Amino acid sequence: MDQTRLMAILEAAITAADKPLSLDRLQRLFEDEAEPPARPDIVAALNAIAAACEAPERGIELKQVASGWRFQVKEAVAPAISRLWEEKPQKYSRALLETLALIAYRQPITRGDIEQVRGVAVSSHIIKTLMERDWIQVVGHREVPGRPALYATTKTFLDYFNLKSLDELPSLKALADLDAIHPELGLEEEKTPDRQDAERGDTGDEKSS
Amino acid sequence: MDQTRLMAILEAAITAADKPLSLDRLQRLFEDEAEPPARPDIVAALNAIAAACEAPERGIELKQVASGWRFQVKEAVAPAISRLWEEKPQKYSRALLETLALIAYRQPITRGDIEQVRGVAVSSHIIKTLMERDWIQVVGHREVPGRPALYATTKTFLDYFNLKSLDELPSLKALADLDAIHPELGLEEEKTPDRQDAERGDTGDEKSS
Amino acid sequence: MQIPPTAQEEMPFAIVQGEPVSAPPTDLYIPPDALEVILEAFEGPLDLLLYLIKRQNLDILEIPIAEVTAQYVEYIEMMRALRLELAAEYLVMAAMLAEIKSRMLLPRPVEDDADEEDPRAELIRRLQEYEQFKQAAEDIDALPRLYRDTWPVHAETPELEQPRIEVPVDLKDLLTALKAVLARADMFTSHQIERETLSVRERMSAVLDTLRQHGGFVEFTQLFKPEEGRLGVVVSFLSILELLKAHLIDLAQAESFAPIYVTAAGGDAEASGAAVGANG
Repeated sequence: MDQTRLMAILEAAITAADKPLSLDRLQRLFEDEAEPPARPDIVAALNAIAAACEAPERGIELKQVASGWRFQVKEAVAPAISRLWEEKPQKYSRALLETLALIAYRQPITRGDIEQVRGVAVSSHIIKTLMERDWIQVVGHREVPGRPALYATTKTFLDYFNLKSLDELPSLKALADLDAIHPELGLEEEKTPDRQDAERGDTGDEKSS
Repeated sequence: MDQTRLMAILEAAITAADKPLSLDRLQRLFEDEAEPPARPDIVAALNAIAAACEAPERGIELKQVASGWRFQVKEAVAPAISRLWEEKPQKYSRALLETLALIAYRQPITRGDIEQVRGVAVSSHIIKTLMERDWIQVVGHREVPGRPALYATTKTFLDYFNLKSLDELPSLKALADLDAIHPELGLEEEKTPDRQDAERGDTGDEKSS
Repeated sequence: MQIPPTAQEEMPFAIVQGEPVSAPPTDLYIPPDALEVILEAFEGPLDLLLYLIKRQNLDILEIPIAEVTAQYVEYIEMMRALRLELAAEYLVMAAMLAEIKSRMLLPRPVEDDADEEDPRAELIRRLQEYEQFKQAAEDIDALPRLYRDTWPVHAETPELEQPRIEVPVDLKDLLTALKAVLARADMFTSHQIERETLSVRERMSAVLDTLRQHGGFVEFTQLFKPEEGRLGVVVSFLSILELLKAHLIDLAQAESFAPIYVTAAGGDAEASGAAVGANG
């Protein structure tokens, strides 16, 4: 199969699908072909499509998010077409966003952990909203009395926020090195950023090549 | 507004909308612009987009339908992506296999006959599936109230199971001996579902080869 | 709800009677309306504390505990005076601040210096951590988001013939199914099945199929294929007898020695039956 036809099929498939399509899924489109394209051919064709979308007269772009490839409206054009929709995009409360941030950066995390950092109770409503949006999920329970649920973010969350993996989350603001400034404070506790890095290293497995 | 940007906005709007967009609707996108494009400009931009889609590496085309403009998959590419909506073949239920077996061995047979032997109703879905598969056909009607259809197997059925004629179906006596001959097959009915699961797991992926 | 200042004082943190309030008066007199707005905007005691510290352009690392505590307590008192719903966490924080303040006042024995933490350390750590995630929440909010900054796009698909899903079936599966169903029903005994050879059953289906294809009306002899030989003819004949017995077909003959017609029983054959003129 030549790249021209490969590009046409990929473009058609990705726009026609109602979800992002993974490379595996795309490859399976060609299962019955006499000469199915190899994975690198598909990736090359995807890149060619993405490059073609960069032309200024194009209004959409090919984007890789956590669960695969999708076409989406270019950000530069978004304001111009936002009036297509009557409803204003939903605004999320700070409480919800802070809870979401803690789950995203510190996953897996219990509600108690979140409350400890935020200093206030996390309302059930927020957890419910995040679950209903399929942004977070329960991935286990901590084996302590009460067996609190451990929350983690989902692929839907990454897709929604245009991310390929947790690696792409904005890095946490570095904490001031207390020891250097105030050695007398004696804050030898482990530093949060390091722990974050280690944790996130595990989850960020879908790096683009 | 130059045509380049106009094209980008139109492409984004039409692909992002969930319905075809009329020219009126498209024009209203530019209401707030300092220099809104005139209707002929919009039409010209739409034509330019449509022309760009004609390139062989493009898989979608801009099409004017009754209620407006929309992008759709090119006919030439559609068959290649139809697999997107293809569900993985599910294994057939035991109810379906039993129905098929009864039709094969007791044809011509009515649904009522099958239900009498199986002791449960035969769903229309099963009959429909078997008809679609072209394994069974209606060969007549029994002259009793309701004139129920009489089902029989087809040539396709024989071909699929590599039989020259129904004579070649194993006799029920052979069936009785099946366990004795192949105890390792585990043909006891309780184990059937497991075995089928295992087999299906294999066959489901065989297609790719 | 007003969004509280993100970094410094530049942003108004409240609008009171149409006027932006960029900082509460330093004497801590705050109009009750404004206070309510402010409080609603705080996400908790840490958020309020952070605000009090930032408002004075101070670094978290250098909290003037006495001053901050005094301000914090004043806020709390005002909230209570206004009978605003006050989360218990605010009171806990007030107590914690008071404790830190009192510990700061105590002289620290020199020899214990290594072990004794600065009483502010835990508070600083929590404030820093909270600030970190407060920022992270803003960062996440700023990420380009579906249905706000971008939209997934979609193209229609022309009507497609859905590929038929061909589920593989093994003959063994079929046999197993049959065995199972027979085990549940003794309607069929194996000797019955063996007596009725399948070829007769098959031919019964074939006869009905032929009838159907010919509009429910076919000449008797057409159902026989001499090339099948004697056995074939016998099988066809048996199947016709079986079908007759089951009232699935009728035979019709206009007069003696006239051709015999086979018709589908009942409705299907009405037209053809009339054409023949009589029913046998």
